Amino acid sequence: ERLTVFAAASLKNALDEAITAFGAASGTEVVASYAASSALAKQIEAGAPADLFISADIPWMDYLAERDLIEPASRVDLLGNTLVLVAPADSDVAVTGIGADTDFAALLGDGRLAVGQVDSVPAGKYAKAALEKLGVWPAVEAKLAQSDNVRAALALVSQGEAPLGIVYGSDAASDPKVKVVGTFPKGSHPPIIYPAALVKADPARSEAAAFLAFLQGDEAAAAFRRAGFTVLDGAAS
Amino acid sequence: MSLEVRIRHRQGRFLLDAEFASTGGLTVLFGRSGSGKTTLANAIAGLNRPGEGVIRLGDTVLLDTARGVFLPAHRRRIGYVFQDARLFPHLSVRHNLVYGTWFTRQRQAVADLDQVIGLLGIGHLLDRRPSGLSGGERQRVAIGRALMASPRLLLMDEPLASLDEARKAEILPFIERLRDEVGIPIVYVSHAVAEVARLATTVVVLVDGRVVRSGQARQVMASLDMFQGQERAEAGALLDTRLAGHEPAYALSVLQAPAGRLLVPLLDRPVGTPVRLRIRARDVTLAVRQPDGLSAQNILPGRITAIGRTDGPVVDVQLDCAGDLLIAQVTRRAIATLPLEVGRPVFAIVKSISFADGSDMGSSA
Amino acid sequence: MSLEVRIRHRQGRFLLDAEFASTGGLTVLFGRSGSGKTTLANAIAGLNRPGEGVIRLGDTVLLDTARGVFLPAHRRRIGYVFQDARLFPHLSVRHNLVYGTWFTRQRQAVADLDQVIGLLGIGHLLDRRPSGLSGGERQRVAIGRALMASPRLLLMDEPLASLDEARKAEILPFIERLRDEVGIPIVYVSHAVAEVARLATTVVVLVDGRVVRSGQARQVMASLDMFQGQERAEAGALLDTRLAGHEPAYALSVLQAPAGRLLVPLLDRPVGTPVRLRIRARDVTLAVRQPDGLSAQNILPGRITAIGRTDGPVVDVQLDCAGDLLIAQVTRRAIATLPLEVGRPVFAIVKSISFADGSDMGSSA
Amino acid sequence: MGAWLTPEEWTAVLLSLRVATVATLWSLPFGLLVAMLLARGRFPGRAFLDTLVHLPLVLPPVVTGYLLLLTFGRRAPVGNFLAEQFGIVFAFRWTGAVLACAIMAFPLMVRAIRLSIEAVDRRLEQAAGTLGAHPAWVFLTVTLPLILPGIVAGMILSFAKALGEFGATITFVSNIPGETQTLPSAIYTLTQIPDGEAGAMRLVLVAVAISMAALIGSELLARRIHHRIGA
Amino acid sequence: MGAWLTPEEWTAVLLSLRVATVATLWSLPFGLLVAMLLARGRFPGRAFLDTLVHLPLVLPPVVTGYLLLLTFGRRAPVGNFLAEQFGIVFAFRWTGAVLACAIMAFPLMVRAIRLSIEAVDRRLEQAAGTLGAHPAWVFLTVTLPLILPGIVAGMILSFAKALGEFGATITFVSNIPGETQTLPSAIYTLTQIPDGEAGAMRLVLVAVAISMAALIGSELLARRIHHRIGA
Ligand SMILES: Nc1ncnc2c1ncn2[C@@H]1O[C@H](COP(=O)(O)OP(=O)(O)OP(=O)(O)O)[C@@H](O)[C@H]1O
Ligand SMILES: Nc1ncnc2c1ncn2[C@@H]1O[C@H](COP(=O)(O)OP(=O)(O)OP(=O)(O)O)[C@@H](O)[C@H]1O
Ligand SMILES: [Mg+2]
Ligand SMILES: [Mg+2]
Repeated sequence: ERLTVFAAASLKNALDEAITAFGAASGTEVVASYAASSALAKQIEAGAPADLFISADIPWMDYLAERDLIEPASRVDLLGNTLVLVAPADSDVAVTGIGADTDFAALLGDGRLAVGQVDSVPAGKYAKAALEKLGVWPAVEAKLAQSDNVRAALALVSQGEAPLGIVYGSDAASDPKVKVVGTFPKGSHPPIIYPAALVKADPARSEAAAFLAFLQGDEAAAAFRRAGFTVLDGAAS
Repeated sequence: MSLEVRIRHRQGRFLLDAEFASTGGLTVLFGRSGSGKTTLANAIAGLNRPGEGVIRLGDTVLLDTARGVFLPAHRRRIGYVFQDARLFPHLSVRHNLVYGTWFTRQRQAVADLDQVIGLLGIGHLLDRRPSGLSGGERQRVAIGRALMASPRLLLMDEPLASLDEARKAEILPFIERLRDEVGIPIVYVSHAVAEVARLATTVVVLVDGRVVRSGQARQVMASLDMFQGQERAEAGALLDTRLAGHEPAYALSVLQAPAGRLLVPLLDRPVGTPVRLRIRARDVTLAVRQPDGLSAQNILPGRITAIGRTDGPVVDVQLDCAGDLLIAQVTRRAIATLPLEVGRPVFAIVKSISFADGSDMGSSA
Repeated sequence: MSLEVRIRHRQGRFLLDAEFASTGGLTVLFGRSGSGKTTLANAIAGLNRPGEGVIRLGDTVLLDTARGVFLPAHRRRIGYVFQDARLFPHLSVRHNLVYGTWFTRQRQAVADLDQVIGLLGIGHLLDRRPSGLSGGERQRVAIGRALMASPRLLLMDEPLASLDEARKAEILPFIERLRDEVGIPIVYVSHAVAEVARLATTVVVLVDGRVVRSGQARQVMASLDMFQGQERAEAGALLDTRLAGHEPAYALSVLQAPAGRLLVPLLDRPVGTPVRLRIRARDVTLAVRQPDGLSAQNILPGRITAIGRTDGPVVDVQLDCAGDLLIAQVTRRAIATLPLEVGRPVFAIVKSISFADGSDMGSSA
Repeated sequence: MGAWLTPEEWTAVLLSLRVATVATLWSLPFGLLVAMLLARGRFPGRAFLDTLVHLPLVLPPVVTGYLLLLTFGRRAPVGNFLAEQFGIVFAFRWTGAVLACAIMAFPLMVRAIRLSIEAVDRRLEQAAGTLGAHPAWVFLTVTLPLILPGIVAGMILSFAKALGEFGATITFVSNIPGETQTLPSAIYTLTQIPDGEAGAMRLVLVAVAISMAALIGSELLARRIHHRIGA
Repeated sequence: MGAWLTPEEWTAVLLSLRVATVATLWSLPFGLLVAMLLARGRFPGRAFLDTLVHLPLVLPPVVTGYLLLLTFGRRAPVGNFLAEQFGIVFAFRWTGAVLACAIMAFPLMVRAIRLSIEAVDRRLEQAAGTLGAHPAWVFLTVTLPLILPGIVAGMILSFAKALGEFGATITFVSNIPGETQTLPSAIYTLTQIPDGEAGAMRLVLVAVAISMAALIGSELLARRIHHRIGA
């Protein structure tokens, strides 16, 4: 009997690796359905046959928790990520540490700042929070270019459409056409967290719990780190 | 089977207000372009729905607006040869032909496929598509298609207009056989007076959507004022005769009419068969003395009963030849110089006779 | 303007292999259904592209496959009245009519709109769409459309087939005027021998895609073997006469031919005008003695020059009347009993005469 | 191609083909019916039906997907009814992908067929009627053959759309490999991860190849039909 | 409606209308040309052109959006050329949204027009030729009027699709209120936040109303054309 994991699309590379390893170790077949966290959450609400849900942000996990669709006890903050400012690889933009004194408006010139949608896409929400925290939101709000996912925002930068973009560290690391010009300080935005939880099922499946535990283990952690995520304290313990 | 039509139908600015009855046989709808012939045919076929009226075929009511009866086209079993052939472009000629047989319950076909194909000369076209046919070929296939559906009534809208004389001459006898032997009533739209005269049992004359004259063909045709203008030359009388004998040496047959004996090209029918003739006014010459030494040997004695309108060069003269009414077309000059008067005995020299059945226009003696 | 055609064109299994020349006037393409008349007309119009051959109109080369010349249809200025009217469904009758005028450079129109509308009797249809026209109305609009484009050559594919006699009689003289006065050469496809005889300058007879006979109308028409079967009755001779005088009292005119004087319905033309007549074989009766007391007063003396095939009831007899060749159709019985022999002097009694120009079939004396 | 694609991708390709084919075939009769109603029918609610049919075009696919989830989901009234009464389950099955694709492609199919129906010469149908053919037979023997070009066009549009659809599909039935992960879902997933471009491009080429094959096939078919109709 | 929508949503609605209208009008001549080529042309590369036209249907919109970015982006060859030579810039402009919508809707428009072209009775064009009309005039005076129903169908499909398109648009030119944030982007955004349904539904109703109006308008137009053609 196979397990079905609903996971945010950005986790695909690392999670696929972990699934292969878990399959080899336990003999349990796991399939992953990758999509936007919002879609996955609503599908679970509609009775999707998911055993485990890994969201790209907290609100959608909360959404299911409020509706009593996950096992509260199983919920963990599995992964974290960094938020970085990127520029095209050939850009001569230089920033020495992002802080309240960073003049985004000047850096952008008449260009735009590529971000995920600040209302809906997690990376966009973090970016907005960070920019507000740094007090530059009013200056850049009109210069945003919001995309429906963080990869699209990254593409705008790597294609040179936008001189700067705010994306996850995990995305920026792998794209040779962009360079990271700065990392947002940890305190500038809510912690970037990928929570995971077992979906309520009757009867509960022990393999699902086993897999969730495996994801918190060292082998999985290595895979997540290779993909640029930070493995949170709750894991590997 | 009788056909009874009494309808009013509005179509754009055109109003069809037609009433006629036919007791079977072949009813010709005759009238100028735009007079409403096709519209009337469509009403009979059920392709338009007159606002008001009754159409009855035998004892089937096809339409009765007062009682709210409207039999849909597909249940009328009326074969329709359209003015434009309307072949099914996606079907081969063969399938066009047999299309109607797919839907007729009873298997007593009016004509079998081989017969129709042979008659219409379309054997070599069977596997073609309509788009690869000539105009006349298309029309022939359309005739075959209507026949193959074993209709109870056949509507033919100028079916022969695009055919050559030879082909017409082959098809006309077949239509006559349908009318006489199979007994299918036929409604036939035509401009050609020759066809009308030859085929018609009943003639319905339409002018601007109204029936101005209808009735027995011989009555309508013999009326002096029916044909106006150029059509007058085609006017003529119908004679019912009986086959009296043959002269095989000259390939002639002898017909006996009340008016007298007439020689016509050999008819391959038994002695005693009734034969209907049409004698066109323009083919009758009058002589005031018994003629002699003429190649024309059909000469009927008679007496002038009426002389038509006398303006213009040509005048219609009606003769009574022992009860048969003939019409002769002569010049006004001849009336004055011979002279011709009502009551005067004359000889009608008949140059050409058309058969109202049998092969076409035979020139006789 | 002369027209010269020499083409080979394959179309499915049908091969058109036609060659003819005409020196202008009206060329009739004559042949049975499927013989290739429309295909030939299409080649002249540029709607198909023959694999091989030459078509020349005046000194314009329309096609010359050897030299790779193919003038596209829109540059040929050939007005085409199609067998199926092919009106533009999205344009009103008026716009259909004037369509061609939008593209003709020179403004010397062949006919003006009012004239065409009046002639064709389509004035009340101008604001209609073609879908609301009757079959004959459509064909009339199609004729008008072709005329309005001021063509250098007019192709007419059975243009009158769907028209009534009266309408035909109105349109034919107009076509003749185009031919004679405006000088537009016309290629005219027809099944109707009467039309052929009346209109043709040149006749081209097609059988199975091949030209079996072509040439001057009077020669082709007078040949005894041209018309087979039913068409024979329509055969006849053409006479060139001159208007010699009028007899207004009887509404007659007198024509002088080498063969003698002929009375015909009054012609509204000056004395001296040349008039062409057609005398159909079936309208000629022979007498071995001078006839007398006949309503028919056109009697021409002559001498028998040939007697046609003698199987069947009817025989064609050719006469020489002072140089004019006439044909009479008589029974074999008359040949034997009168008797008629080559060389015998006879009198030709002419019942009806068709005018090859002027109003249609006039019955004379 | 086998070596060129991972087994999972290979599965997605096959699934996509199956989904697109089944969606096209299943929606055909409904498409015909609705096209016929819209082309010929005069009934109240016609404008409403027309709008309804076009909605999947006008709405973001995600919205259509949600609406499907709300209607045909496991816990939704219609979905529940179908499952209980007929054992038809769409939710998170490949059949759901079929439904989503069929609905997304429906306006395209209906339009193409409807356009053809409106171009049919009704006088030919009348002629068939006079030959004794009941309207149903007229439809089968005359109308249907004459609108075949439109049907083929509608099917190819529908097939292509079904092949490319993922917004509604992924929202409605998620992206479960072997069950609901179609080719475009797989492509989409690859676009969402670092280093996914190469893989995405590979799959894009597969999609292009499939659609090219389908188009060439449909052209050949159309040409044969055209030839048969003799137009 | 003004009170019912936030000013930003109102802007998105107006922008959507503008983008859909402009995209439809601009793509019309190209759609006509391509439909004509595909329906009538016999040239090498025809299958390739056909596939190319259909690609936006087959590929996930996101991919089309990327491809647009790679072609018409500021640094991309075509985009660069257009910007330098003609000053046409798509990046982050509503013109980019127009381009994306036009391309996404292009296969629909082409198919509808092509279907109509294939249904034209070419003998009417021949007749026009014999009346002296140059092929270009034949096209304008005969072919074009006869294919009007197909053009209307193509335009309405294109308009509807443009109204609903956002996947390619947002990827190509992102989501800038007042510039590139169209109605579907707005709807999509609302579906991505928990409890956004109510807002999304409100906008969905707006989209439905617009498309219904467009459809009814096109029906009236089509009926008039039909009447004029007299079919
Ligand atoms: N598209 C085509 N493909 C193949 N054969 C054709 C095609 N069109 C016509 N034909 C054949 O070519 C021959 C000549 O056709 P055409 O139309 O020229 O005849 P027609 O003399 O005009 O006859 P009609 O008087 O019946 O109109 C016919 O045998 C016809 O079947
Ligand atoms: N759809 C229509 N709408 C309006 N008027 C029409 C329509 N169809 C025909 N008419 C008109 O009705 C009249 C009768 O048409 P109909 O087709 O019955 O004539 P017809 O006698 O068959 O003529 P033809 O011998 O020319 O075929 C004509 O004046 C025609 O213009
Ligand atoms: Mg008619
Ligand atoms: Mg022909």
